[in-house]
Amino acid sequence: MGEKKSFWKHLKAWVDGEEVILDADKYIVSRSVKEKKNWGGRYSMENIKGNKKLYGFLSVAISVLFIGIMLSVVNDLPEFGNPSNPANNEVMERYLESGIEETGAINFVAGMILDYRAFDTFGESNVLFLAVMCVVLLLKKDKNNYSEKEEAENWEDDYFDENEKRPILKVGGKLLAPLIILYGIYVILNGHLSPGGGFSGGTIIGAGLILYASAYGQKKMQTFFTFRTFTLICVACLLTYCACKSYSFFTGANHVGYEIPKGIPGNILSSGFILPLNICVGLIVACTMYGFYALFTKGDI
Amino acid sequence: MEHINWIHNIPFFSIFLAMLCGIITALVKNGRLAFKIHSIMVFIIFVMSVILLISVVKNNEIFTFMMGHFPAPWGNELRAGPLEALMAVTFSIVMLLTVSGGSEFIFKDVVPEKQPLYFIMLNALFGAMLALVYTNDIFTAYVFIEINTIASCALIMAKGTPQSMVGTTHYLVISLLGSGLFLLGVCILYSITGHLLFPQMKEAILEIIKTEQYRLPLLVVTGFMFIGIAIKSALFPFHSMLPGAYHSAIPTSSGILSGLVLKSYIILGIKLIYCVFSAEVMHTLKITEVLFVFGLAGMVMGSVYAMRERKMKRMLAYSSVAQIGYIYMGIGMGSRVGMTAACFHILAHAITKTLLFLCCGSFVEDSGGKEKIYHMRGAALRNPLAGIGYTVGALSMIGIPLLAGFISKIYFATASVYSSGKMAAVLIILGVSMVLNALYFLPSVIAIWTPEKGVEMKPVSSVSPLFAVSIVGFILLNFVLGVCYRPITRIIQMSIELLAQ
Amino acid sequence: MSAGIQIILLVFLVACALAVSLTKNLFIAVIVFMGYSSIMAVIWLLLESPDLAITEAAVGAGVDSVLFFLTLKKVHYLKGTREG
Amino acid sequence: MNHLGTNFYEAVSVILFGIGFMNLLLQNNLIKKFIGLNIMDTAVYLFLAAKGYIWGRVAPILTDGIVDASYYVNPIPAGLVLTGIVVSVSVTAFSLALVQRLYMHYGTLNMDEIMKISREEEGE
Repeated sequence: MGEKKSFWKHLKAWVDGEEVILDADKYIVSRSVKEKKNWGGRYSMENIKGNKKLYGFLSVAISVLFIGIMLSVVNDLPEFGNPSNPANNEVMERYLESGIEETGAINFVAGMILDYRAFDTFGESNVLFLAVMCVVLLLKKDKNNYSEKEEAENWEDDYFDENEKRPILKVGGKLLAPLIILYGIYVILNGHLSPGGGFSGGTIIGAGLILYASAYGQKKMQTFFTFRTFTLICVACLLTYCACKSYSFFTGANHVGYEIPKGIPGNILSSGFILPLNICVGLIVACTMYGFYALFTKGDI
Repeated sequence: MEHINWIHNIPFFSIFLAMLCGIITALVKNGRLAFKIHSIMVFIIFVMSVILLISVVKNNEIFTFMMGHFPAPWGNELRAGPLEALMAVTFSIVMLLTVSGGSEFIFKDVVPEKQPLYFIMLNALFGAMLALVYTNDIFTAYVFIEINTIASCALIMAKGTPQSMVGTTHYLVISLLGSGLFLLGVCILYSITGHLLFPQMKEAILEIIKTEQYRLPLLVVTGFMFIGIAIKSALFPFHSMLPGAYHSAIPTSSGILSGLVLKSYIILGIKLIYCVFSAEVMHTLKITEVLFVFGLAGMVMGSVYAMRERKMKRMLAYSSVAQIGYIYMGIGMGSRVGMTAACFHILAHAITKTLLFLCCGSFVEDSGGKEKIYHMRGAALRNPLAGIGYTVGALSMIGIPLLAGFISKIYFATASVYSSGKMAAVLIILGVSMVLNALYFLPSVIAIWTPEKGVEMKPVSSVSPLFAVSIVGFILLNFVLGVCYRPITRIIQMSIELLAQ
Repeated sequence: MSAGIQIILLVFLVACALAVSLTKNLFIAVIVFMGYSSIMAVIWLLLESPDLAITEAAVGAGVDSVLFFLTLKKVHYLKGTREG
Repeated sequence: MNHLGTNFYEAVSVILFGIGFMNLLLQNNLIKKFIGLNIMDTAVYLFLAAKGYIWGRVAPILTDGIVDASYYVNPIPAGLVLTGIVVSVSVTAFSLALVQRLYMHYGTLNMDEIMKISREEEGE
């Protein structure tokens, strides 16, 4: 009888516009309690998660099942290192055989990612840019993201940066950072000739900057690298990238315009747009990596 | 310089324009200026997409656009046909209306110095969605899926409250799982076909089906890719990220995420079905059946979850789960009629759900940040325009004639006749889910129109003109889709014929 | 390249991954993950893709671990900095 | 067809993917969750890079002026993995920033506790 009555109440409240009329608050409480009994136990994900053992067992089972399926797939896949695999087809042949002629890059990977499939790489550098902007959105100080304690800690860190001796770190930083940055520049500039390229070189430069900043404190970095320079460099590089690639996409698709001179393969000034694009990517990546570091430590660049 | 076909350049221009605006916005310091740049950009893209749509429909063609100097198997490619153009038009118009209608929420909820960053994310998200719609290359699709993920997470957390951080973390982890599976699928697919572009892959896959050599890997790959896409588009068992994220985000973000971002993944899935795996292969591998079953489950369970919810935004999020279930059911029917219904429902849901989220956001704002339906009694009397918008949206979701939702349901019912063996299931579930939809939408509609006892409801005097324009625009769009649906369905049918060739 | 070295490296890789999963200490987990990345770089060198090796060495073992350590410091996990 | 013995790189990468996946599901600690995610990503990259290798060939950089496709390994997987690594480092940075923000407000790294506190704060 009680159940029927509650059902009637339910119906009546629904006709009246749910919890609008009558003892609304009490109704909500009673309804939620009742529903928990009926539904919660079995269907809600939270409850499965609450049941530690069941959840653990399920996830292990899923993973093991996954590994099993994948191993049987691997068993059926083309053989490792076999030259007659489907992946080694005319696409790869063209990249390797006409690559030098068509892109001017001796490093075929660089030629491939910055010329044949440059749209992907454009997306990739945008991912980096967006990621650093997200980190700015998250960690840059504002009224939602401020705590006294953290401020005090940051002040303490600054104090140590200025007054602590740290001879090994400082001397090491002074000696190593320029070398690391120089090596990074080498890797970027030789991206089309040797392994590496914009991304790896940029990361190396970023690592050098991080070393310098951690040895001498961020105050010193800020004398030549502020948030404004950071955004300016990123935006300028991305715009250059965007312009170069728009030009080559547009002219390529419509069969118009002038060819970019490819130069003599093997020279440092060769291979059309690849060198400037590598430099752009390298600068973006270097700024991004340092930007991550600065935002992670101080919440500001 | 003799002959440039400017119309064929439109997909490329739209993607690059959106990305370019995203980059330039980083230099802007003022949120309002960023908003203007964004709106102008979206409007230009809207005009271009309309031109593209008219042109491709008139010529009845699908064309590919070479990105760079190298033809198909070597370079990247874009591809545009009626479906892509129609989706681009829809995306741009919904984006335009949502952002202009929700601009007040952005300016109110996001910290002023970070507003330009929000618009960077919006621009990039828009560019990435267009790229997902137009792409003809599976790895490009992966890269832009990642851009989509990062930008949508940024949109969720832009509010800066702890709840939104929790929602973002949940969303991020589950989306990354989805893109990981998608990437694994891409890798295996590359190793058995040796190509990355859709048309070449399709040939290789037909070859595989003929020779039976890599049949198991092909089955598993298809499974992984569609599980990945299903996770990304929140098909039923993977929906757990939606409610928390949508609940804690700004209404504008919730509307865009639910109305457009989820749809962009589904459109990628549709393109994969037709351009890579081909409908027959999907049928022989029984993937469509699996999608069909999960779609049905999603339709019912999403509605059941929505009924239990007492907070309006979470209810709308669960309702999205149910509507995604409808779309997957249409895809899973495996017939072109079903696909037409699914595509039409994508449009209908995009314009309806964004409208609902915007109105809901405005109710929450009017009632002082309280979110339970119970607190919103009489909210529509305070803000009649939003009330009318919410009512129209809810009725469209339930499937009242003259509105967009009704047409898509009719199409689903018609499609079920053509797919043997699924008719009974579709019709029963469709009926049940319509009743469930009514059961959770009607109480909220009644609640917002019933004043609280003893409290006098005065209309809020200041409704911002942009908000009014966007709500009216959405309502009109709803009626347009509900009344003059013929040309649109004809375009969809045509595009599916073209895609399936 | 000899298959022996490769197999040893791969076994090491799996061991590192398991160690990351099983250890309770976050600091050790990050250090082991750094080792995992370095081994991955060596493996890529053996697979004749030096571009990947140089990138992974710079990113996985370099910047990624710096970011992880900074996060650990921010969440007051590292001993000797601040008690959490 | 039985290639499990020769495809040991792929087999290992699949196992690593499984381990990463398990970490993602089972670990409650956010940092370890994201390490698991990274392991998952690198496992996929290992898989892809292994697919590009061909026995007895050299890295795809012009050596001794030999222009012949049967002298170098496949450059495509290397290019794709390069893109992938960039994506994964961006995602890692983003997720770690999120972890910091979460810690600042909730004072813990345990996802379950965070969910519990946030639900209490919402007033359920």
